[in-house]
Amino acid sequence: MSGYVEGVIILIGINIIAVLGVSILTGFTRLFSFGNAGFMAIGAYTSAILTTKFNMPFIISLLGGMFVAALISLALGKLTLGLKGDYFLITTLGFGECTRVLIEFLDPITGGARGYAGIPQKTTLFIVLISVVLAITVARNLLNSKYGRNLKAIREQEIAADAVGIDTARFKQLSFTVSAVYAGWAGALFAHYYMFITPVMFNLDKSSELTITVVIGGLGSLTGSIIATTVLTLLPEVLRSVANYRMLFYGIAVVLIITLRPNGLMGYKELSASWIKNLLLQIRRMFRCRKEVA
Amino acid sequence: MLKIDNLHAAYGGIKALRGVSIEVKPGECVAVLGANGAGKSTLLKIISAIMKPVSGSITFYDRKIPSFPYQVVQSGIVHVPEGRQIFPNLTVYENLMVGAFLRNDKNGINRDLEWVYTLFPRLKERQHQYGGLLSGGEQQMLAISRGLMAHPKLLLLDEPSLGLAPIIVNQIFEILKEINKSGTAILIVEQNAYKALSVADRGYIMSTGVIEKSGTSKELLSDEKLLKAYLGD
Amino acid sequence: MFIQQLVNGVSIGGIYALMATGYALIYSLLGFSNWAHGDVAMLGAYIGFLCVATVRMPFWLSALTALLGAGVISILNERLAYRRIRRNNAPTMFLMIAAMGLSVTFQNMVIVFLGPKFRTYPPVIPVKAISLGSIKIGVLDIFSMAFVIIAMSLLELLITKTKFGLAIRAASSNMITASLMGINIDFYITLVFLLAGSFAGAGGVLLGLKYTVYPQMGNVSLKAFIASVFGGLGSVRGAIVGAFIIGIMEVFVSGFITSGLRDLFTFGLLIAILLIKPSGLFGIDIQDKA
Amino acid sequence: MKEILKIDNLTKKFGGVCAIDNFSVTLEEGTVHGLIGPNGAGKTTIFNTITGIYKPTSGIIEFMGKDITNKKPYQVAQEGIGRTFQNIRLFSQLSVLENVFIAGHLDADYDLFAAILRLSKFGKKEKYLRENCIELLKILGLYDRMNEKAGSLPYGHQRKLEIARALALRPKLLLLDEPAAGMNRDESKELVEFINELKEKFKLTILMVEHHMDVVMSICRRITVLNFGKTIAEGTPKEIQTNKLVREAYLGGEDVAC
Amino acid sequence: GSNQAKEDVIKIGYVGALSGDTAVWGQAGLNGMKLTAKEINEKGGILGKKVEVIGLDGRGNPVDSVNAFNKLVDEEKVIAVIGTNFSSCNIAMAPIADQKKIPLIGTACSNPKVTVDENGKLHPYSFRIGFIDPFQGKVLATFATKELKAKTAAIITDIGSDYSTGLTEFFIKQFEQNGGKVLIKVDAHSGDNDFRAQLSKIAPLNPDVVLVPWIYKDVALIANQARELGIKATLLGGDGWDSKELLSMAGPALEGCYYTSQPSFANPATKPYAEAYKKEFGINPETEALFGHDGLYWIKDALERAGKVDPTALKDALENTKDFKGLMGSITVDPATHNPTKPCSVYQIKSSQFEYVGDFTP
Ligand SMILES: Nc1ncnc2c1ncn2[C@@H]1O[C@H](COP(=O)(O)OP(=O)(O)OP(=O)(O)O)[C@@H](O)[C@H]1O
Ligand SMILES: Nc1ncnc2c1ncn2[C@@H]1O[C@H](COP(=O)(O)OP(=O)(O)OP(=O)(O)O)[C@@H](O)[C@H]1O
Ligand SMILES: [Mg+2]
Ligand SMILES: [Mg+2]
Repeated sequence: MSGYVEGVIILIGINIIAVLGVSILTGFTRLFSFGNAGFMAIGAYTSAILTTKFNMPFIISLLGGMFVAALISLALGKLTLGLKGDYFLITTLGFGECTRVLIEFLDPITGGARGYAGIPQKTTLFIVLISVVLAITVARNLLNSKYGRNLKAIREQEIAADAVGIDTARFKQLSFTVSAVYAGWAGALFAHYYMFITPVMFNLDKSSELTITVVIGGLGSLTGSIIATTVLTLLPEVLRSVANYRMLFYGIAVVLIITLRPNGLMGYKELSASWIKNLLLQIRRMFRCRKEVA
Repeated sequence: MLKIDNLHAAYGGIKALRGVSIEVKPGECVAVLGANGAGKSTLLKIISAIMKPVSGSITFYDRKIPSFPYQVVQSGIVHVPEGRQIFPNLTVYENLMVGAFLRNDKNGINRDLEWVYTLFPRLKERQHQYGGLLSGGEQQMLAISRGLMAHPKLLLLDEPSLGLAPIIVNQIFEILKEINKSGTAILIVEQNAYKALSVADRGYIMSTGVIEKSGTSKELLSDEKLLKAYLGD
Repeated sequence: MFIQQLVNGVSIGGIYALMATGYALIYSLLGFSNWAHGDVAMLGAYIGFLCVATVRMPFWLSALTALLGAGVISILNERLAYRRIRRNNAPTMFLMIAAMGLSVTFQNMVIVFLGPKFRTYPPVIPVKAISLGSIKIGVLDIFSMAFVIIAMSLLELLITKTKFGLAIRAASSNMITASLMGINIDFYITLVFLLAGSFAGAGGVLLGLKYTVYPQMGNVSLKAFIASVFGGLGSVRGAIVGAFIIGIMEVFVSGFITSGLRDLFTFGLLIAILLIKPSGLFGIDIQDKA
Repeated sequence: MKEILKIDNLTKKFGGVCAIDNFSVTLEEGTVHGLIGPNGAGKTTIFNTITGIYKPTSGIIEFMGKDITNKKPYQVAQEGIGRTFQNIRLFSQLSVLENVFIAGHLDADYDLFAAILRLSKFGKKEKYLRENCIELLKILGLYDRMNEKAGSLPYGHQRKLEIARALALRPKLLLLDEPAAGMNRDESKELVEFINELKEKFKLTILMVEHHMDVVMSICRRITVLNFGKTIAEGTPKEIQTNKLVREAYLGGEDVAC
Repeated sequence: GSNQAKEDVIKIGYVGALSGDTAVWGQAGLNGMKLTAKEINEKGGILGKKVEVIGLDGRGNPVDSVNAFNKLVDEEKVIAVIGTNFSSCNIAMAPIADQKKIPLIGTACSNPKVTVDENGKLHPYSFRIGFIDPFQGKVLATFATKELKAKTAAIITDIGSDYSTGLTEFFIKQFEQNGGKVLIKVDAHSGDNDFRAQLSKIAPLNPDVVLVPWIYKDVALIANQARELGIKATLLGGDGWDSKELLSMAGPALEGCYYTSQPSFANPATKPYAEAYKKEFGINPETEALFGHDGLYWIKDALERAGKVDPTALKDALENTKDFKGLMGSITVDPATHNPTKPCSVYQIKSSQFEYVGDFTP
């Protein structure tokens, strides 16, 4: 496998982990975040500092990055999870921007705008694949338990969720923290693959990219998120050689998908054996109809 | 004035109406009765053009009904929808003014405003409260009043008595009698068959998307078996 | 210095206000953040620039063309993307994502077809500053301030005192029922997009006159979004107040503390306000009545 | 008989509007209690205050001897009070089964790790819960439609599903807000029988708001009548029907047969 | 590896921002290289082989740039890559260039870490054409104290830019060493467009010079707003100023101000190239075009010295460059740091033209 292809697969893997976090938060709890790149930054910088300044083994740095992201999500969630809709969204957006600004400001520790270099490359294809499998399994198991059902209840009808005894504040916090942990995880892997991080890598554009991916995949579908991440990470790569048309096509693709697929690529459904079977059945039925017509 | 012929409608794959034909003559009050899920609300939604039929024709004064809801209102049909549908972040007063949106006669509007306030003093008390904060019944009163403010030629009512106290229910049907007498035609969908037939001239009985029976109110009310079968004793 | 900074803050706030108005107008109607709003402004600025610099039209005519052009682009956005999504009954988030896609599209369209260069309007309006004692006020600032105040007052009247206002408020609350009351929803939505687009166009031209014209200049609309949240989403008055709060706040933090922490203060204040008033300063919060 | 719910001098004001005015009531365990009154009398507000959605301006609410006045909605639910909503509030994009499943979450007492690691405890509890939910849907006659989206059910079925969901919580007290709204007489009658059955089966106490007098009079042991947030009468159905105040304020000239 | 010694074209990659907000530079760089390749091929190519330039978009974003670099090397089989003008992108690409043993020649990226890592270890395959922040900062400071006799300075820094913060840091160091006093340093963000809050702080202090280490678009805005607020000081800047556009955007406001840069379009020697560029692409070239030009000729020079088409040989030849004469001055590579040692030119803006003042070393 060429280094380039491997690099793209690793990038897809890292993005999948970050997007799954947003998917849990946005797709299953309907809390919109434009700050998950901020949690990625926290994971990336924490782990990088642990590795380089404290000589920690990679696994400790990784866990450290996830842990700090979780802590901060707890504090932030306490303040803002009571807000509704776009009001919550803007506070997460603010959080993302403030994280970036703070990293720039804390020059002596973080290297400021000039970035943090010299991180050893620890993230390998193997580690990324294991991480992705783990991330998907945890997300799936979580969502297919009472925890996931409670999140969906909050998504659908908060007052009714309250009325059946769901501590909505606690479960929103759970969702928020899980999403932050996933972002921190992705960030740590990212830092140890690219060996160099700067605050602008984790700006608003990155956060919105994550959310766009989830919406395009279908709000409420994990497999949708995974498919969309793969497509949207590959798209710019495929288009890389058309240079200046690249982002134009990307923008148009986003608009087209969102207007033509009312529920994103997958809607509320998961890609599964039975889904595929259904699809095949439908196709067969279509053929039969054709035949009958003919 | 309103003539519906062989109307079919569906939600996705589910057929909700299968060949419904009804008619409302000028000045008439007509009731559509039937059990849960019979397709009554669907019928009204199609008349007011917020839903597109699969096939069938609807004419109003011998002209094809327009295809946008606002045009339907312009032609004189107003639909008081199921489930109140008041504007939650408009005040009671503003809700009523939206009802009179297409009217330009200031005096007439003010007169009608006073009129609905006397019909439902509760609304006057709450006129500056947001619609969304009213009690269920108050919202229902507001929905009906908002429809009345439009001064239509034909009024479509979807379960107007829903969630109203018995005393108000009686009052509502008195009011309907009155406005019907003053020339407004009414097409009413109701669960409360007896009440509905007590004001209506004629009635249709629907079940699972088809008209099972029609006749004058007297005929329907005297047909014990029929009432038992379709409407419960 | 304090007064000079206040003047600076009001001047920046004025620009934010102009952007925030159109933004709030659309939010109030369709309940979504139109992230393409700034890019409509950007396109307006380009239209104006091309008219003045290339076609050599007189400035007033160019500005008018920019306003109309931006209005038409804004309508096209609605027609081609938002309307379809609305008809699909998709969650409002979809509208926002579509707007983001449009934003990327517009910026790169300009980069591809007009080039990524920075451009400046020829000096059609004096950029000079007048001195009042030690205080310097830009002529352009006074001009744009006057425009902002007049436009806002008219808009406020339009929304609170006319049938147009009633119609869009009803539509924003429940579109289907509003149409059942005889309101031609599509017409009013088109009108609102025209209005919002023209405001954006005006903002774009002003921004172009004051600063430069370039593909990313629309990113200021993020400030409009924040301003709207400050003031209460969907409230035009709130958006304007919020815009001035941000403008002044930014200048004061930059001027008296450090620009490096500017966003920290802005968002800190935002969260503080939202903790006290969860729907912003002027937002109305109809509790979900069980 | 034991008292299960005791409301004492409850008052709730919204700005200038006094929606509940010094309201007191006591519910006996195992009974069905009716709460009626003109529109806007404050009935739904009482439900919302009991369930913690509104904070009362003053007054005390005791449930099984425990003060629940200032508890949060989910805490009230966990104490054992289930409710339905006047304006139906189902999880409309989810299936009928999921709606009930969610409400049973308190029975699924496994923790996060058990769920993520799929420990055997998780499997057992989930299976048990699922069986319970299906049982419940069978009782309510929704078994056939359990995989349909809740939002596409006809109105009457949606009301039933609301009740099913409230029951999955295993409440001791059930608050029903206009369960018969939108039902015709036949359906109302069925509902009455059905509620009686449920009451026995789940050992429930029920507080019910309803405008269908036939339902109220046939099912309630006692009835409280509210007007402008104040109690204007309380008693057995017979007493209420003949009460002059009630007839004037609420029933009108109507003759209600039981 | 010996990717393609047998083929008869030499593929050279270019990574730069071809889309997005910094595409001005990337597109100019690629255009410049393409024009130069044409010129070289018309004159017989390199070692008898034709040159092919392949440009990929890196969006000015480190991750995209790394992916683009990987693709150029692994899929397109280039033997060297030119780009970018962003230090962040090059710092990210440098270790990968080492891994893949493909020379990478940065253009205007000016952070020392582009060629030398955190611990002072050289990135053997990483080179650059432009000069580093410490050098330029020193020249600016020394020019200010020695030539302009400035005693006091103020600085407005783009806190979000590594270029701006770097220049600021080294300017302050040298300026104070030379006995000057930095009265104030204020921070701002590019994209803000309005700097009056910060400039209002500078105005009452009346410094002799104000350092404006920004990109020309912001320089124009800062200059205009500074004059509007009554700041009369001489403004100083680095190679970010280097664009003809600056003159039309800020002309009068910058009258008499200075900036440092490589020899560039203000240098008469570049005239024919600028004209050819304008003819080919219909727009004025940005400095990045000159970097593309010099980069490609530098590679030609090194390959010819190496005598064979091989990345490692190319690297060695690049390392041993002495007095390579490009349009941006001559390059002699310091083998310890891979930084070119070359003088820094100072330009002044006079009657709305760039005027060459002279070459300086600190
Ligand atoms: N939005 C929808 N999606 C799918 N099916 C629907 C939808 N709305 C209604 N239906 C189905 O269409 C049929 C007719 O519904 P309709 O609402 O017209 O009945 P109705 O007679 O008004 O009943 P009710 O007395 O309960 O109001 C029902 O089977 C219902 O399940
Ligand atoms: N959140 C609120 N803010 C202001 N007023 C309110 C609020 N909630 C209810 N009210 C008012 O309090 C009164 C009581 O409302 P409530 O919903 O309890 O009535 P109800 O007895 O349930 O009536 P209905 O039978 O019509 O449902 C009403 O007049 C209503 O307008
Ligand atoms: Mg109905
Ligand atoms: Mg009620």
